[in-house]
Amino acid sequence: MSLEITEIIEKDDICKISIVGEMDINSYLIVKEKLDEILENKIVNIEINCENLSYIDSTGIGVLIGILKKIKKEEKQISIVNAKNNIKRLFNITGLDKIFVIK
Amino acid sequence: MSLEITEIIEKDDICKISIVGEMDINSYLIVKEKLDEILENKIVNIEINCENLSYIDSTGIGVLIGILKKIKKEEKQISIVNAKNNIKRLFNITGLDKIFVIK
Amino acid sequence: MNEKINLKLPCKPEFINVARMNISVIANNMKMDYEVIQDLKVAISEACNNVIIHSDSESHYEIDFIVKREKLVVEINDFGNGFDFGNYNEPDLENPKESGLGLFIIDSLMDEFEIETKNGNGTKIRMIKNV
Amino acid sequence: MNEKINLKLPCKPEFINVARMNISVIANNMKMDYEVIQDLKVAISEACNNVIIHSDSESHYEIDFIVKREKLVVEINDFGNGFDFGNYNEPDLENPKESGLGLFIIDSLMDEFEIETKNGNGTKIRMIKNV
Ligand SMILES: Nc1ncnc2c1ncn2[C@@H]1O[C@H](COP(=O)(O)OP(=O)(O)O)[C@@H](O)[C@H]1O
Ligand SMILES: Nc1ncnc2c1ncn2[C@@H]1O[C@H](COP(=O)(O)OP(=O)(O)O)[C@@H](O)[C@H]1O
Repeated sequence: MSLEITEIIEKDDICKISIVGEMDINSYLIVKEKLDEILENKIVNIEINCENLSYIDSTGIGVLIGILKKIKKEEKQISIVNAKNNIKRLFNITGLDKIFVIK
Repeated sequence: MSLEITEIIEKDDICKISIVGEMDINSYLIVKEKLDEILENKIVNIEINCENLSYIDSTGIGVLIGILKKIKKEEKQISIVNAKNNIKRLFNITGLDKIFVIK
Repeated sequence: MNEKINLKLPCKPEFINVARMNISVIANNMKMDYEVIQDLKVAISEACNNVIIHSDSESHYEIDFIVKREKLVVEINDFGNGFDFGNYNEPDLENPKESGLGLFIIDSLMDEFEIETKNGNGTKIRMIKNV
Repeated sequence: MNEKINLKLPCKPEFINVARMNISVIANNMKMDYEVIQDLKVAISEACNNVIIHSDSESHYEIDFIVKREKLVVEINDFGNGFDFGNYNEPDLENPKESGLGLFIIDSLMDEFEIETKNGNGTKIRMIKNV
């Protein structure tokens, strides 16, 4: 199984995307490129629906940190919604639960 | 995943069982022993519900052939119900579709 | 493309599902169909069952998965007894027996099938599925 | 019980899911919990990612899965550059960076973690999860 971005809703100053599948060394670029493309037009808040994200590791986390750096300057934030336990645990371990909004 | 026999209904001259999981070299004995036990009391027709049988190979097929030999003498039969395509294909290849009743 | 994955497994039944799972991910990566993957799982298991039941190998056997653009080649190598393939008989499908179906099933499910074996000198089963 | 499974994989990202699937079946056979299996998948991937990104290994790397009654030992061996572990710094979690989290994640998720590496002489990552 690979990765897909199944939904992108851009609205005012927030963009919501849903990531489905495994965000690993083979697939993280799909997300990076999509988010870079979104932020090219306008720096907005990013909300990521992780309901169907089954796997993420440091390659994926690296992408999210890079994106946060980009939008933080304009006081925007990244929210993580519906993440599974194992993914939440990874965010806790790496301290990302303190710099992302985990819902 | 392993194997389970989830249902056994004995009625008149038929016994219906449901096999769930993988019937392989690790688990075929579970089915063999259960069927031997059933036939110890009385030789009956056997109906196997394969709806949730995800895997079978020659170790499992061997069990079914052995059972058929036992009950054929008394003109009983084995019926296979709801088998998935890949399992049906295996029964066709090995000619079992001609000696079992495939429903 | 020509990539090789090699797996060494203990000669014990409880690890056969590891062989099955490997062929399943590898074939899935090659975008093979679900039904083909099911057949591959049966074929590899038949070969592994034989290693465990018949080969009398001491500890481990090896599986090579060779991924090519147009086919998947799987080789199961054991270092056990081998056998005399000259004495092998195809099963009589009119008179089914409890055993003797394994090699026949592999041959039926795969596109190509070869066996190299010598009494006392291990067995190599080679099976190929085209994409 | 002390069984060893050995897997040789090409140093290419598209085969990392094979490593993940192997640890997943093996840990599942050991009756480890779902959540633990998820952690094992991440840990092994971090080690494999590093082989592919940093080791500059030529063709293959090896993974040993050692199944014991009370623990699963996983060793990832590459034959690449190695590195100077004396220069390694743990990530500063207050100031997150895009990279540098891999080894830290392995260490956090596993019960034991060791690294043997020398500049120019390959790397062995050893991780242990207790049952
Ligand atoms: N790896 C092996 N090592 C030794 N003998 C083998 C091996 N594989 C197959 N054989 C021999 O070939 C015969 C036929 O195998 P097969 O068609 O799988 O049926 P079965 O295993 O049910 O006998 C076996 O009975 C065995 O004698
Ligand atoms: N197998 C390896 N071969 C060579 N260098 C490695 C290997 N594993 C780790 N390293 C070195 O250790 C560093 C830290 O690795 P890690 O914590 O996984 O973070 P990252 O991979 O994001 O840099 C890497 O940047 C690399 O220099």
